[in-house]
Amino acid sequence: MKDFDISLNDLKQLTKWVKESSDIRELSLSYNGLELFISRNESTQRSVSSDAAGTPVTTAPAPSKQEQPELNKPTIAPTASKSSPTADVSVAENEHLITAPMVGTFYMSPKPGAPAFVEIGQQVEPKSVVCIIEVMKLMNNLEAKVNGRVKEIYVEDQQPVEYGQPIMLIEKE
Amino acid sequence: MKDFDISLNDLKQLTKWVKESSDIRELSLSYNGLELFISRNESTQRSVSSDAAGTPVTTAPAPSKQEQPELNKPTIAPTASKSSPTADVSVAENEHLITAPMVGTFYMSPKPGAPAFVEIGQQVEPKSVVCIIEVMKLMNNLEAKVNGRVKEIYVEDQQPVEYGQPIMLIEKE
Amino acid sequence: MLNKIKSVMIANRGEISLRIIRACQELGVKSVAIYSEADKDTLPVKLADSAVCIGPAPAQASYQNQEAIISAALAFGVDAIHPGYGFLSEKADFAKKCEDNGIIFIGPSADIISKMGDKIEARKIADSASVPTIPGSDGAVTEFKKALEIAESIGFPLLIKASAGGGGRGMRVVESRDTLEQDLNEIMSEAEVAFGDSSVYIEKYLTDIRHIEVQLLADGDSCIHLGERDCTAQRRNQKLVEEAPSPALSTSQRNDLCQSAVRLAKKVKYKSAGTVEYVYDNIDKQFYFIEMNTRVQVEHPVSEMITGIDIIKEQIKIADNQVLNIKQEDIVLSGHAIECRLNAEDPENGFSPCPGTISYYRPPGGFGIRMDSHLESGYTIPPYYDSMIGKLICWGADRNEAIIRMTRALSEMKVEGVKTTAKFHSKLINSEQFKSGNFNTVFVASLLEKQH
Amino acid sequence: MLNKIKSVMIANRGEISLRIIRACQELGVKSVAIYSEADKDTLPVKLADSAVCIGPAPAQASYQNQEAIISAALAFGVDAIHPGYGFLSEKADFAKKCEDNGIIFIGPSADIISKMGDKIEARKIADSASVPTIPGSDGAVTEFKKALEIAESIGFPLLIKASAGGGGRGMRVVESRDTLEQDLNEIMSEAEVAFGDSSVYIEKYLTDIRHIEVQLLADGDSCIHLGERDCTAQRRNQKLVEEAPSPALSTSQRNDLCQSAVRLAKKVKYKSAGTVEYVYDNIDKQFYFIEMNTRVQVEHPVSEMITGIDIIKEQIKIADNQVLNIKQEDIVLSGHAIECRLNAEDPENGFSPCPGTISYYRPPGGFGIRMDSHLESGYTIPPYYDSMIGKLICWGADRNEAIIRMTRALSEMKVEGVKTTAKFHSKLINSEQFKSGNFNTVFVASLLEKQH
Repeated sequence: MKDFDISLNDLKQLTKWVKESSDIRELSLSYNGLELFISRNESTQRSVSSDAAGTPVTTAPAPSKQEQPELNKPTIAPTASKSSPTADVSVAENEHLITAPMVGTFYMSPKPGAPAFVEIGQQVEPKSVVCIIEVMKLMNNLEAKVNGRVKEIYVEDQQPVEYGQPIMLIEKE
Repeated sequence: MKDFDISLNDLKQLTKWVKESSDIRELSLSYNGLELFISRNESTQRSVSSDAAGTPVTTAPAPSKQEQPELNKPTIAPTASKSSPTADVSVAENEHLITAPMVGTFYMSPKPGAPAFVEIGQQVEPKSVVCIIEVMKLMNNLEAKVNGRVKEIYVEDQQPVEYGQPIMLIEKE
Repeated sequence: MLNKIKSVMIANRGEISLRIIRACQELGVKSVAIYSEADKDTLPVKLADSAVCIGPAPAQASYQNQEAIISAALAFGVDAIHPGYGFLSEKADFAKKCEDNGIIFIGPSADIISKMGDKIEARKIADSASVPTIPGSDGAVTEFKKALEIAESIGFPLLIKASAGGGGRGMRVVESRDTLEQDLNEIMSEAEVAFGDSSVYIEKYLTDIRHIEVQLLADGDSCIHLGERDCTAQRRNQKLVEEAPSPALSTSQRNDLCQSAVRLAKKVKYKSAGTVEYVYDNIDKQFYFIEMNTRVQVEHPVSEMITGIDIIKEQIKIADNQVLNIKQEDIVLSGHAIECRLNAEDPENGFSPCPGTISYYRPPGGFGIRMDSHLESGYTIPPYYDSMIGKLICWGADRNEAIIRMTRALSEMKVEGVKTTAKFHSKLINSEQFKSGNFNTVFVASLLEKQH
Repeated sequence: MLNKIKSVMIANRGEISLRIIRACQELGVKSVAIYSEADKDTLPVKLADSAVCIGPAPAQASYQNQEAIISAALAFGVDAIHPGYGFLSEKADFAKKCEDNGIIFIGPSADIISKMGDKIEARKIADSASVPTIPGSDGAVTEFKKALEIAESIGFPLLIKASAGGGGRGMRVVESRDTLEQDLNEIMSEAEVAFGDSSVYIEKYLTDIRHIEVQLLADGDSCIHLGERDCTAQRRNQKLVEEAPSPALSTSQRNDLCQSAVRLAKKVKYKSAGTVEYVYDNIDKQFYFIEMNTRVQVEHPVSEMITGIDIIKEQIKIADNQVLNIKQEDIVLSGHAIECRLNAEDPENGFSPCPGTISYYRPPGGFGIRMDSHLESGYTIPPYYDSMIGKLICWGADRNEAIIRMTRALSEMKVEGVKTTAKFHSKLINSEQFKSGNFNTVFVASLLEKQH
């Protein structure tokens, strides 16, 4: 059997081509232990790659109720399609992603002004509380669930979070 | 089994061909451990393949004006998409296809009851008149244009023909 | 245009979410869609000004999860929640939670929702507002003599139900006076034996009825009606086709019906869009109150098409505490509108739901056509929610034109990849009986039987 | 529903072909689309009951090829031809050919088309029907003294045109009486020298005008109007936005205008749908007849939306020799409608046409929205015809709601793959001047200038 050499770059080119060819819906390629499968949504194919999607809601801080702030002037023009909350986070084998188990408000510390539960680089144990999600005035502690070290914190203090939104990445140890 | 050398470039050409061939929906290729599958969006290819389309208008004889016949009961349901007039005829290298140069009514003989200009199997010369297309009471002779033999006649006498509709196939000699 | 409401969270999905988003955009209000994980790639999420994922696919964990929705509203700082229909739209406790958390619930107060949600309470209010209710005993009757008296005054056929009965037990239809005494005697005795309680309810038994409802807009003070809708074409109590005006009512009946609905709403100082539902007896040509829906209904576009009033926009303005600026005399009923509820169901197979991916979707178009749908080519109908894929509403200068236009639109529409009820609807509205306008709630069932 | 017409060939393409197919289907009439080789995969071809290819892509060889179309109609045995707008719709010789071949031409007779197509003849008919025309000389004036007299009676500014001139030559605007004698003297002398003919036309020169037109339906005997449309928002004489009613007219002006149009149509025993066009002088608040269009117009849906009358269906019924069964008193103008003509053009680049493939198309939807378009995802706009990709028509309870709804719909609509004028339309209808309702035919040009 003749080998042919597929490099990562070749694959990239292929996927780039698929991305540009608006009418390709699925492509699968299997060769010598390499398997590639690409499937696109018909309706959403216009905005496929996560980086091409609009600003995810997750990163748009909404004003809190108390401040009664001037909301973005209500625009008649709707926003671009939203990416899924988890769209822009990739998790490696040895990492653990903490996502919001419910929609609510994220707090980094037990009360305003107090030091944060955790900071980047900090060691955590399964039972370590890493943050609070407030759901209807109820404070829910989130635990690290694993032994490891805080690698990333995706949300800023006191920001609203969606269900399933990535909150923290823990590097397992 | 004979090896053949598939390069990425070959794959690209294949996929490019798929992209350009508007009627290909899915392609799968399996060769020597290489497997390729491409599937395309349905919405952009719907009305392409000729055999999938509805009965072409070309073969649906319409009643002539004079008879004032009962037309098909006007249906609220629209007909299926129409195929192009030339969709269902394939022409080989040594063949010449005579198509209707204008929309009108097809006549096989110079006047009602007279023998047909040509029949299947008949020898023709470039100047041989093979039929008449009536356009607003004007009789237009169609000539064979080539030396050969009548292989197929696609339209029945006194039937309406569309522009470009296949009328006769001449096997060149 | 609005005073207090600058942002609205739409606590629903599918076509009604889209409908409300459009209304918000036309009011210059920020729309915030919520969605479950199963709905993240849907049109409402794309078209809303922003969108929030509130939970996993199952409705209990997302669209019916009051805590998640209130929390989302608080966290993302919206002024109001529109519940749409279904899900939380008639949950008084949810309206209460909104109120308690300083969020405007776009609908009536929790108090009115629960009052009108209680059938016995609602019937009492109707009676007090002189809204006809199905003739019957005012509650349970314990004495035989009294029961006989009431039964004789109601007329036949009538229905006797043991107060303590239920689920069909202790229930009897009395066809004529001949057997009344004996029937009543027997059922009361049986009830005494079976439940230790001989008391009964007595009610006129209606056998040939239509379902007619009145659309209202009320601001707590004044109240107007937008005419009635006829929802008689049902299958197993599911509305299939709705139309306005009703082909059964005369002008004076229409007026009486609509006025009675307005009286009811005024009685409770109703404040929002709402619908009063009636049965209409084809035999005695009378209408009887059955219940009030304190939400916007699936079939509201039918009234919009014949009045030109945008019910959702008016509902939001009322929730914004604005005074209704439409007077009853401004409302002109014009032409005829029909709505077909299109489901991804297989009519050949007992209307079993057909979730799946819609490979190609082409909405119908042209004059008088409105397709309220969240479909797109490539959309996958999730198996978690109901099977409605959209509502096709057609307006015509008269009922006949509306039927013809609907037929044309149903055949123009293309939904590929799943089975739908489109062809069945076409048959239904083109049946002789539907076209005659003369039918009752059993009509669809008999139409289906005829086919088999 | 029709007597003589059982099948209609639609001698057009694009959205108007689709519009007519839909009307035929609703009338229970067989629709036969024609198409050029460039249009074979288009929606009208798919939705018509049948379709006939009549020639290659260029319009002269297909949609303007009278011989091919008549031949197709005869060969395929249709009863009538609907010409739509453009192409052959106002060609008297084509209407004549139809008549001669026993095919019903859906439009007025060849005689009326040619009469109304002759501007001088049409003006004479207008004068005889007491329809105001732009004040001026009744034809050419040869004597200086007479010319001076007429000029003084018309008022200023006025326009003097050498009878034998043309293309801007021998034309002068006279601003005031001060220079009148000298100007007139000069232009007559110049004309004598240049053309050997000193005679001139004299006309009031209108500088601040609107374009307003009246939609008519006439059966040769009675005639009704469906109110006016205001088409003042134009760019280089191309209508961009049309609306009804006109924001410029009072009720009594509207009545005068519409009555005058009816008088004109009755004068010629007009029989079909038709439109009488006027200029409206913003300064003296008067309207003046300019021409009559003897076909259905692009912007007819605007009148359909405020009257509920299906103009195409009525037009076909008239061609079927039916008596108009709508009376003037049945027509109620309700709400406000706006139409935006959407083109595949680049507004950033001098509105140059952008043919190409539409990779994704999503029509806007919801209450009050009508999108008349032949687009589909994957449709390729051929370079042979005009660049219109559809008409978006929005109805609102008032003009303000119609503007807001149009804005919402324009942003909801998605046409990917080619540039369109959608955003430009949004800017246009949301400009202060458009919103005020107070503008003239130069308004769009100045709006465009402001942007640069």
